[in-house]
Amino acid sequence: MATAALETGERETYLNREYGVKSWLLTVDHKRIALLYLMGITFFFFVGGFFALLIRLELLTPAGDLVQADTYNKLFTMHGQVMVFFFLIPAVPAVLGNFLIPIMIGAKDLAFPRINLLSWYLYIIGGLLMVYTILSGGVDTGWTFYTPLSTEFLNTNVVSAALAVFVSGFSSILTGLNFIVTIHRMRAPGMTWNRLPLFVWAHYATSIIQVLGTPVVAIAIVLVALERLFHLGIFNPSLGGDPLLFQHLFWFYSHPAVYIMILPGMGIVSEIVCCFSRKRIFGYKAMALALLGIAVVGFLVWAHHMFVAGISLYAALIFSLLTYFVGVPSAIKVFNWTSTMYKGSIRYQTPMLYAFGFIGLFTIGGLTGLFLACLGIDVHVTDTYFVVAHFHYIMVGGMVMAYLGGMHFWWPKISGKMYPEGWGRLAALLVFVGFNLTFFPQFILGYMGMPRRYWDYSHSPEFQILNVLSTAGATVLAVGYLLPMIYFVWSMRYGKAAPDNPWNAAGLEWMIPSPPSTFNFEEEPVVTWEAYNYDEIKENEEVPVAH
Amino acid sequence: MFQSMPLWPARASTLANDVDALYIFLIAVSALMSVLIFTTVAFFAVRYRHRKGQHAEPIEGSHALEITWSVIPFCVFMVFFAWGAKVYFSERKPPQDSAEIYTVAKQWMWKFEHMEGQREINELHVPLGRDVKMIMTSQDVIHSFYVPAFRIKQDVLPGRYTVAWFHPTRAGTYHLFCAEYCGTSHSGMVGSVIVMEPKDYEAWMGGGGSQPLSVTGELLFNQLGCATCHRKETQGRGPSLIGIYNRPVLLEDGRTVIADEDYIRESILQPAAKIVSGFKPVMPTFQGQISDEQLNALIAYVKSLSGPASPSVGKGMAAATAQP
Amino acid sequence: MHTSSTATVNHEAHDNPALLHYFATAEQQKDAASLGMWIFLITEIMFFGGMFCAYLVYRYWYFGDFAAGSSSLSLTLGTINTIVLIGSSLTVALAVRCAQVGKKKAIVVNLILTILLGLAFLGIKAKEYKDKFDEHHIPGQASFFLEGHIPRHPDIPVNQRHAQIYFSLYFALTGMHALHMIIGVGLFSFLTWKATQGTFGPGYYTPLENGGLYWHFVDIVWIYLFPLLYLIDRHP
Amino acid sequence: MSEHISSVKLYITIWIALMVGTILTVMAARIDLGVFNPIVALAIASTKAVLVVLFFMHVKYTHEKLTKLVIVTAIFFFLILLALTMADYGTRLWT
Repeated sequence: MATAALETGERETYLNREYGVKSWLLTVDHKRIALLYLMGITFFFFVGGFFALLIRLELLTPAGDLVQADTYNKLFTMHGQVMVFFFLIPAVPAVLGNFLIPIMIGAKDLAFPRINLLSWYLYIIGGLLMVYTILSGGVDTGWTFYTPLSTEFLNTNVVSAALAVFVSGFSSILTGLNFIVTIHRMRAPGMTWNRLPLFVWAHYATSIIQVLGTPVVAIAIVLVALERLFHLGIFNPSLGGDPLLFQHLFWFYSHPAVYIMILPGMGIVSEIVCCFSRKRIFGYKAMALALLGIAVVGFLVWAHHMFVAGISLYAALIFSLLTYFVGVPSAIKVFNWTSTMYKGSIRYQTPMLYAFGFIGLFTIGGLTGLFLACLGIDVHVTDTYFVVAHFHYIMVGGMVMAYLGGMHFWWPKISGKMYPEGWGRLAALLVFVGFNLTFFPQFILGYMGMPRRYWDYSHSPEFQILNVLSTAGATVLAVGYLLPMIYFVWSMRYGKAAPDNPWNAAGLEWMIPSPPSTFNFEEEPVVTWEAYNYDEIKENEEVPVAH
Repeated sequence: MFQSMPLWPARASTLANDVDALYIFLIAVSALMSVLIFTTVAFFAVRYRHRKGQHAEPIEGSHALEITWSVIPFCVFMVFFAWGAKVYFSERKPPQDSAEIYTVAKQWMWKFEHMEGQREINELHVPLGRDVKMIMTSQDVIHSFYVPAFRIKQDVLPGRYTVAWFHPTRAGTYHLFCAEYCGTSHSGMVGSVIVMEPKDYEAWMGGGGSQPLSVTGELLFNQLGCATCHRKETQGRGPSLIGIYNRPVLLEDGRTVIADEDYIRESILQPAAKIVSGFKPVMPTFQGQISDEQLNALIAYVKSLSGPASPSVGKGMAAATAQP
Repeated sequence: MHTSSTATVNHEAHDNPALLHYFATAEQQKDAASLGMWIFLITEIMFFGGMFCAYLVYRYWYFGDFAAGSSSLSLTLGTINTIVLIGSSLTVALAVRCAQVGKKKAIVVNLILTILLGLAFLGIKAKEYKDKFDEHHIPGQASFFLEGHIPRHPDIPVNQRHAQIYFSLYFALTGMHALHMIIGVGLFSFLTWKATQGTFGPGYYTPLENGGLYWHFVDIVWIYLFPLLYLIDRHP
Repeated sequence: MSEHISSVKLYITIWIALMVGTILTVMAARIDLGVFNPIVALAIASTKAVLVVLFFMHVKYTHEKLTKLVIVTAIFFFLILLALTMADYGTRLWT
């Protein structure tokens, strides 16, 4: 069978093997599916980002003057739903995980390539439902769908939004299932559990959460939809139902969902820090165990979102205590990344800059998480901008930094082209500065008492200065995010051809051509080395950098 | 510029001092930890930057270090937990003789009823130096009673009561926010808490010619015909309500419950839900027939039948308003 | 750049059409499919788990009304349905066994029996739903009314609000279960068609086995739903 | 390695056991056992479920420890959901 590439005489890769829309939409190649996801995810990132900018612009002045109150409520609701369910949760696993996991473990594909494609279609169907929700007037439940507001009191598109979340949840479950089976069943000979890159361990832990947690939020959301459609009364207080039960079921997933977002990021950072320090990861086993520990203990802490919601005093004590348990493995990770750099040979390529940013911002995000776990403080700062700042430090400061770092690190492998290093460093700097300017003032705002989801704060003009700083930061952040988008696209056409291993990195993905061929490996690899064997890789003095 | 940009909300309750002390402690520890991590990262990044001819040293890791930096943070975290729990306990447990104010939240306003009968909307007047307990319920969705200057926040739920309390320590006007997103005008569901010197408060109190809440409740109690069965002296068809508040009640199915506000509320709205031992479920339901405010008045009346009347905000001051 | 040393991995001759190219052996492929199915089933456990959690909370709060609601269900139809579903689990297990031993005709017979039993279950369920409609036991409707009293407390009438919560859970739980049954019947129709083509035999019966796992799981859900919904406080 | 093939007799035996369990649970529900009613009902249901899992779903004969681990994990997290939720509902009335 002559392939498209052979006719033109190029080396055959997964990109040029076949051309045409059909060859993409019906592909079962995990690398092509990863790129399909990349398109969807980038689209939703900018949709959600656009909503965020409008929110920030509205808050520039205390009065509600840019948009109407209802519109504002829809903006933050859809910002949350789009970002959480259509960007943060799928981004790293479905793009980088999809692309890299089979290669990293020496497999030709995921265990269920067709289910992988099905996941993407479900994601797109969920995404289209979300777009329909937005275009047909939006939804203003808050991303949390709290009852009875969502069930009894709103007449916006709650059901289609719920359906969008439900369908995308299915996609997430199938991705997790695929990863677990792949990691268990498809490892190449010699690729033992102790030799897996931490990126793979991170996705394994993430997949466990996806598989165990997502169904619970799915049923909670379905019950909300059933209450609206058929007037079932499971959370309805006027029938004696308890709205807090919805919150329990919602947070049983949605707290661990934070770890779905951050664990893959931790995996990326481990890869990058090792590569650019030319070192093995410090404390490999502790790092792998910490990932699993976070995934498991992360399931025991959900009600810390409900300390003022009216739960029992004693339940609050238990959940506060358990929340501190999850702090320990997170601390271990930060200390180990830092120690990995000790006596290394550190270079400051763009991915490493993002990794530095991740470590710093994740530290702040994690430490402020300890404030929220602390019962006495949480009462004051929950549902204020303190919480908003905290989770943006984890999700945007942590996860998005890691995602961008990973995109830069593996872009040469994915596209076969180098991105412009100078622009990359500039963008990393802009993102870091813009991020801190946007979100650090919000910690102070929160402690001063500014509640979240407020459209109008004309009663409290003292909040304005910090809001202005935050909005200013958001514009810098927006530029920082647009830049990579532009130069990645630019590099696909004009970028310097990437060598197979531009960073001299360890790992199976760097031993195959850039971009890889459709089946990744000519022959099944046999692994005889530990992960991050940088001491065995001869260091290239000339690191190729495209300008 | 910095005068208009405070980093701290006013500190106007006893709890605010406790919370701020804990907050400062957390900030100090976190700042120490972040400075430690950031300087180490920065130092390593510079000290071990790539130089020609120099190679990284292979290091596997260290169990001793892993254990150290697990155990030390854990111990610090336990201090956070214990201190936070202590503050939370005092936040959640109102003192015995707190003055009580009934609160009904609805989209998008706050309604307050003092024991003396004064009613307010979006404004709450309280005297300096008294423990004040808010007994709160919602008519529609979940709201949250948040006064940053007091460092208290408590969600207000439909269908049940939740409680918050504070002890104001500084006169002034403070923000009251709804902190749980509740629909279109969520950000308009704001008000003020006005903490007054006791004598100003008295003057304010004297201004309204209303009757105490429990008296309103008593009138309603007679008007609705409750008194025909729930008699004061003799046993009627319904159990006597004298002295039941906050006491255990033996139920027909053998369980024992405490007759708190939630129980009294449920017994009025869904009388058959918890039948008192020895009685028949003959009471009609009042669900949908009385408002939350009327319900509060009835509860205030029932509570007033239990020994010393529920303390009012004005009580304990020079010329306290007369209690029935 | 160092390359991996290549080893000759024992690739099975590609004479097995069901073996996909990215698996090294048929056994690896079968194990992967089986593990995938089991992981899918644990997501199902958590899916129903959320509803069981709600059930537990409200049964604890409103026990009497739950008992009254439970007593209004037809114990006879519920029991018959349990027996029907257990019977279908047996035929599924036998169908898989027939594939293992290569009795291709008997596979089809057992699968058709399974589908018939599944349809019988759904038919009886539909009858029960219709009865609930006729008796005005539909939560959220203005006409909702559950007559009677709390079992063994003849003078305590049913709380109509709390009874609606019971029926909300009843319809949510049995409705989700019935939806799974409908999907199961569809799945088994497909498997029957495949079986008539002679697809399944001792060498290859993974889809049949995984379909069976699904069916058994749905059966297990019912095994719990039956006592939890039909048998609350049934004694005199 | 070949899969374990159970005999038809075993399947019929399990089926009979499940039927007996169904009848037992209906009978047990009609006797007043006090707090033990739900416990007995759940015990019988769980026994039936275990029989189905072990024999109909072949978990007893699987060479794969992982399957058992997967099942135990699911039950563990399901119980976490119930236990920690009830930690709230069970203690709300404590003072």
